[in-house]
Amino acid sequence: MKLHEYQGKEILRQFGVNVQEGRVAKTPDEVRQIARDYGDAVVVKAQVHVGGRGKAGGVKFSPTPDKAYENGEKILGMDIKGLTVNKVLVTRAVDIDAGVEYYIGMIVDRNVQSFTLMASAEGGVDIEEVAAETPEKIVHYRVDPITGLRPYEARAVAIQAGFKGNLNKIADMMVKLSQAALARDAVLVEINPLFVDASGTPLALDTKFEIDDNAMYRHKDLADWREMEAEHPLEIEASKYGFAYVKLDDGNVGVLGNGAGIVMTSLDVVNRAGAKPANFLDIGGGAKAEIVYNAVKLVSKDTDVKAIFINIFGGITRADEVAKGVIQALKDGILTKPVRMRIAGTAEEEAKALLAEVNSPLIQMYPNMFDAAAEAAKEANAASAAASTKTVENK
Amino acid sequence: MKLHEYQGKEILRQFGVNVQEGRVAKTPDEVRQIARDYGDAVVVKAQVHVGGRGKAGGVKFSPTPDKAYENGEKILGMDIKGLTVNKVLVTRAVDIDAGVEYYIGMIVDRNVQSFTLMASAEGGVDIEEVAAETPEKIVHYRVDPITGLRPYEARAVAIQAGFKGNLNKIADMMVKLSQAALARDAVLVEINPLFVDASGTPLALDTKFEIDDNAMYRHKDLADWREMEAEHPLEIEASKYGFAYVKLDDGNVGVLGNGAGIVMTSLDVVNRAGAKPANFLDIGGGAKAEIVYNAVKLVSKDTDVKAIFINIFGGITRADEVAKGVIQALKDGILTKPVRMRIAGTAEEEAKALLAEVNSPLIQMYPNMFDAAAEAAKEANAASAAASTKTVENK
Amino acid sequence: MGILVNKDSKVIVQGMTGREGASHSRAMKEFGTQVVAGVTPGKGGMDFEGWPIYNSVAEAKEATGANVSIIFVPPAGAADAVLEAAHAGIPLVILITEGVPTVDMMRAVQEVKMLDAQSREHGGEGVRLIGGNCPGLVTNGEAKVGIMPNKIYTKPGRIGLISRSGTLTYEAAKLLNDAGMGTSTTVGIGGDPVIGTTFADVLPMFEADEGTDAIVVIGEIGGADEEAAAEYIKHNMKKPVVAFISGRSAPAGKRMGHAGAIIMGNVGTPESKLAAFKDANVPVADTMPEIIDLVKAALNK
Amino acid sequence: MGILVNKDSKVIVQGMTGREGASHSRAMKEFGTQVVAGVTPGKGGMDFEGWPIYNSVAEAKEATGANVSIIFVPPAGAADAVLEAAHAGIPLVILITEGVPTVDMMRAVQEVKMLDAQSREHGGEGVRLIGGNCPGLVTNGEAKVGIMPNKIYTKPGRIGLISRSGTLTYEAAKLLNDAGMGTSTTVGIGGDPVIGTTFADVLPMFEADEGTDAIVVIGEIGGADEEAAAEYIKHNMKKPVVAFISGRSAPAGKRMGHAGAIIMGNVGTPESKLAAFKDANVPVADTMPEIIDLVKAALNK
Repeated sequence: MKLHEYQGKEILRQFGVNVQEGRVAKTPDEVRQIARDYGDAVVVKAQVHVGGRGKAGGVKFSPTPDKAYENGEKILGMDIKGLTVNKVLVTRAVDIDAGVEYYIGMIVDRNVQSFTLMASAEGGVDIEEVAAETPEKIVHYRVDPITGLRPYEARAVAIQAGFKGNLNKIADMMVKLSQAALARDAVLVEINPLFVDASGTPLALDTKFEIDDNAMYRHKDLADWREMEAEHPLEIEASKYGFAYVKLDDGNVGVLGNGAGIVMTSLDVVNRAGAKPANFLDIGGGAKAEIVYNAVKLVSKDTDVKAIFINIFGGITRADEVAKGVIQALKDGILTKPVRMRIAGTAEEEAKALLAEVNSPLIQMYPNMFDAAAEAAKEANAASAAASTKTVENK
Repeated sequence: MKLHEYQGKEILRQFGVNVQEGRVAKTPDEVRQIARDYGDAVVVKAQVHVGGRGKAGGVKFSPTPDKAYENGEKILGMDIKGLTVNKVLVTRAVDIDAGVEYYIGMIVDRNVQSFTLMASAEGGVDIEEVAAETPEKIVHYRVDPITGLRPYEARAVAIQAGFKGNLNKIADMMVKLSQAALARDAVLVEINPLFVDASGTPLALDTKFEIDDNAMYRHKDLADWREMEAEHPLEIEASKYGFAYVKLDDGNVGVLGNGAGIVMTSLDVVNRAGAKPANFLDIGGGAKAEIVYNAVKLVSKDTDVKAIFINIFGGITRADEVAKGVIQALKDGILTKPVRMRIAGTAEEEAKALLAEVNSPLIQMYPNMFDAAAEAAKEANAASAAASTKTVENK
Repeated sequence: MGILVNKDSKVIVQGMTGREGASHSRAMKEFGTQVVAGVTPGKGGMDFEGWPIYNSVAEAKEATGANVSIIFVPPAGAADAVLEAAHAGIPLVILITEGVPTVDMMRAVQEVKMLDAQSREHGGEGVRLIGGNCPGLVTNGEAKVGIMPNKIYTKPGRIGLISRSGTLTYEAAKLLNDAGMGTSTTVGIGGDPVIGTTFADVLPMFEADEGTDAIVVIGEIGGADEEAAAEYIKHNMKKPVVAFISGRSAPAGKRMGHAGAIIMGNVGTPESKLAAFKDANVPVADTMPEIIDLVKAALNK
Repeated sequence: MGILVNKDSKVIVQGMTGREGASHSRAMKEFGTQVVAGVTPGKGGMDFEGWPIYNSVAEAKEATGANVSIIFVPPAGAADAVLEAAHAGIPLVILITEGVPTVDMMRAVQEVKMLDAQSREHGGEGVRLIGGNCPGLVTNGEAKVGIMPNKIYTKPGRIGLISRSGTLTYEAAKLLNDAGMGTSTTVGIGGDPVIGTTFADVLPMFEADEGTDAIVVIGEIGGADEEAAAEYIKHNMKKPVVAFISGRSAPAGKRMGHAGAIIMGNVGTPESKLAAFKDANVPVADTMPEIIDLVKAALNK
């Protein structure tokens, strides 16, 4: 679960991190009021779950309350990469030139089977860029997941990263970042920029915080923070069904299967067949007809989807249950796009018999995944071409 | 720092322990109101920092609100071992016969250099008695101080202790007890009785919780909980000066020295000389005149004290500073009881010179601790005898 | 032959009385695995379909001499179950549970490795954790300690199989079966970001196994396990290895069901994995069926 | 001769630039100890009265080859300072700081013991922590790494001294000095409930030291360290040992300044300690001066 900047800051504050003061606003009037309360220049920052909001115009310096109002008006309601901005964070502006900007972060790192602490004196910019262009400027340090980061380790990392300022205070912030990451089951938590002022005191100006979905059961106090409106509507629906679902850009083939590996491979196969997958959808193991029905319903709602590729290797999952779910969707009028399936394994013959009974051109079964994917790709591409012709005609 | 039952329960509740509901009252009216709110039989329990409050009449079952009022009236203001009861905890009464009473506790155990978890099916009674009479009925288990107690360990201990009921829930309570002990720097934390009802669910009916004074700096939220009125007034004053001070019962010689070991030995020496020490007072290392002055002032206030034995082996502590402090107390009229001292080490000669100048029979210096202690004991015992004669005469 | 489990393995099931635990205990028994007991805290003393249930792993091990444990405990208790088994001295622990918090796995994996080192230093056989979020492992015709469908693992074969994905493991096993080769042992290492056993841990066992002629590695995007495997193969393996990588068309930064399958920056890209395998002279199949051709070609060299 | 520290010990001071650290650094230097550097995070690069200051123990060790560290860091950072020194590979770490939270000490002591075991298993010299809340240690005429008054430790002697109490250590050393015997090495192990080194850890070193003829153990009420020492002596020591126990008249349940000096139930009573020493044939002095008579008697046997 991704947290908004203001939420991540709230958690870090609970762990004692010195965080830049700020308040959330939902209207330009509220933005102005906060700016007046602070009696100082402020920054108005869009709260959306996408990167690059700054470049998209979602972060604006506001020297006066009226300017803050104006910027609030611009940013609230704005569309950033398909997501509407409903909230902004208004923070006191900081004179960046009066200090330095660093980067610190903790990330789950499978290569060290723990968290890796990252620290760089190149803060304030996209750390991915630093990683790509000057990786030597990022210090990596494995954090012991049982003890957490200790102050002496933090000091060593800060020194190695070339941080200037109050060494003990900066190290203390790193220790608290580690405590927050471990206690709150972070997948990723970053402070960037970590601003160190002229007196050497560190201050967290911006944060990223993402929590392990597997651990949400022990963070019930944060469940309210999942803000549905800020995620893709189909992803919200999928999360209700408990599906692992990812919407993919520019796709035209809906993909579903039983197991993350088989679905990933299905995406590859669709690509190879010359079409583009529109989503990743794992229905899990041992799915009954109803789950398949819901999965088909979900994928069908996606207007990008022109055909559906279902890829099942049944162990626990029974092929006839899959067939039943698809057929029910057809009968209920939910399924209007061609489905091309490969269902191997348990009860394969029963599935075939059920489909033969229905005998609809919309549902076709193939002996292997390549044929099924190729047919789905063909159908989808034909439909896409037709649609784009139509669009041209309508112009 | 010892916590009251209601405070210890509050902490355990924060860690998710299922604790018997209760509210604190300071007046009989409040007691009645709570009993009415619960609409059930209640128990009224004195909140004082001494053991054996039950035997002293500080815990009373109250079947009706009026009876609760009556019991509140009896207990509030009551004197238990020299401490006045200012608060009671009013809890719903539990039908003990409908379940079983166990004991669990975590204690700092220097022999295993960690916490030891103790568990016994013999709960509800004084665990010290169980330890003395049937030690085999207490299971001891070393808890790893880095990882804390894990559920599988807790289950093994519960099984070994012969606990009946919901094994997972009881183990979970033990795990949470361990988490509370580690996170809140307990020296000792007990749940006794740990009541397990007919459904197998555990409930903490009473607790003891004591926090490491050395760790209080990281539990500032609990600092308000230190309730001065519930401790010996001289101990409260000593804590303001930062002295390690313990008031001892039935003593007549005030004892002070520089270092815990030397003061402990001084107590032994006073005992050996036939008198009884009235206190333990460690002025610490490197004490200046002012600290000695305050220590003398504190010990002089104790009406039990008939003479004072000062035992200093000066390394960092300068003998002349000690002499100055004592002399100043004499000059200010604070010192009215004979002081018999041994001050060895740094600046011993200067101290002698200063005392010679003052030349008061109240202050005498001796070359070794035995002579000084013997003189202090003689003075104290003579004064005690005179006082008791006076008491007899006055009757 | 094969690795890790065989006819003599004595298996206990942690969480046997739960829904998943029960059904897979039956399936393992059907396969021929020596399932000797179950562990469900609070149900000790119960008889479950002929199996004795114990309150703890220690008791179950003491009573049955078990040397393998498979865990079906729900996510919140899964890491504790691993530690219980490891501390009780079970040398092989298989965690099937999906959805275990990553922090729990980090801690459990670190502690298991410490116990493993301690055990070995004192002459013991060590402790190995496989998984979590894995289908377990199976040595064809000998023992299955996992959740894979029984029928594709009945015939003994001579190809070792290691996979991060459950369904692709079945897919690959079936392909090898249908091609008349079959598998020796199949090890599903699991798709989570932090797991007990990696490709590079399993490869030396297959290298040493007389019942295995070649090894198939089914990797996926994310992490650097495939790169580490390639590095190991390059320097240590004599037997042929064939690889497959799923998720090659997945966009960066998106988590594809498997929490481990995510490309972060330049780490975990298909390009990096392809390059590593190429460097180690490991042919990589473009499609699953191509695996068969590559294995055949490798064996005929 | 003597144990643990000598003329060749190279000592760094963690917290040198603080008030206590500074004054005791000077006193140690006066004594003749090779104090080579100080560590104060954030003050690296500074010159402090001729000593170089480093930001970390690792840097200080690298630059000076130090093999002993003495810690004067305030309580909140003291356990971290211990771990820093231990992880940097300093084989002897002395924690003077008083008032360290017990939970911090439990964790630090456990981790130091683990590092010690690891180091020894890999052929290293191990890691030893002495203290906290201790006066340190001193080998007469060679090196003092502690806070005891210099002048009573100048003349080399042949009596080993181990004590839980600071002031009684000085008292005993002075008595031995005045009696013309003097001490070889004095080790203040500290009065806290959880400490790095106990009597039973130090005794074998004195047993092996050619410069020590007899050992004086200054114990106190609370805990079972004296009992453990007696057990060790009974089975392993050939050199005579004389004991003293302070706090024999203290009431149960009261903490006498030293957090470790508390009698809980039947544990830590003077009776138990006296019985243990009796069983080990260790004479116990009733008063401090009596120690001298007992040592003389033991040496003349």
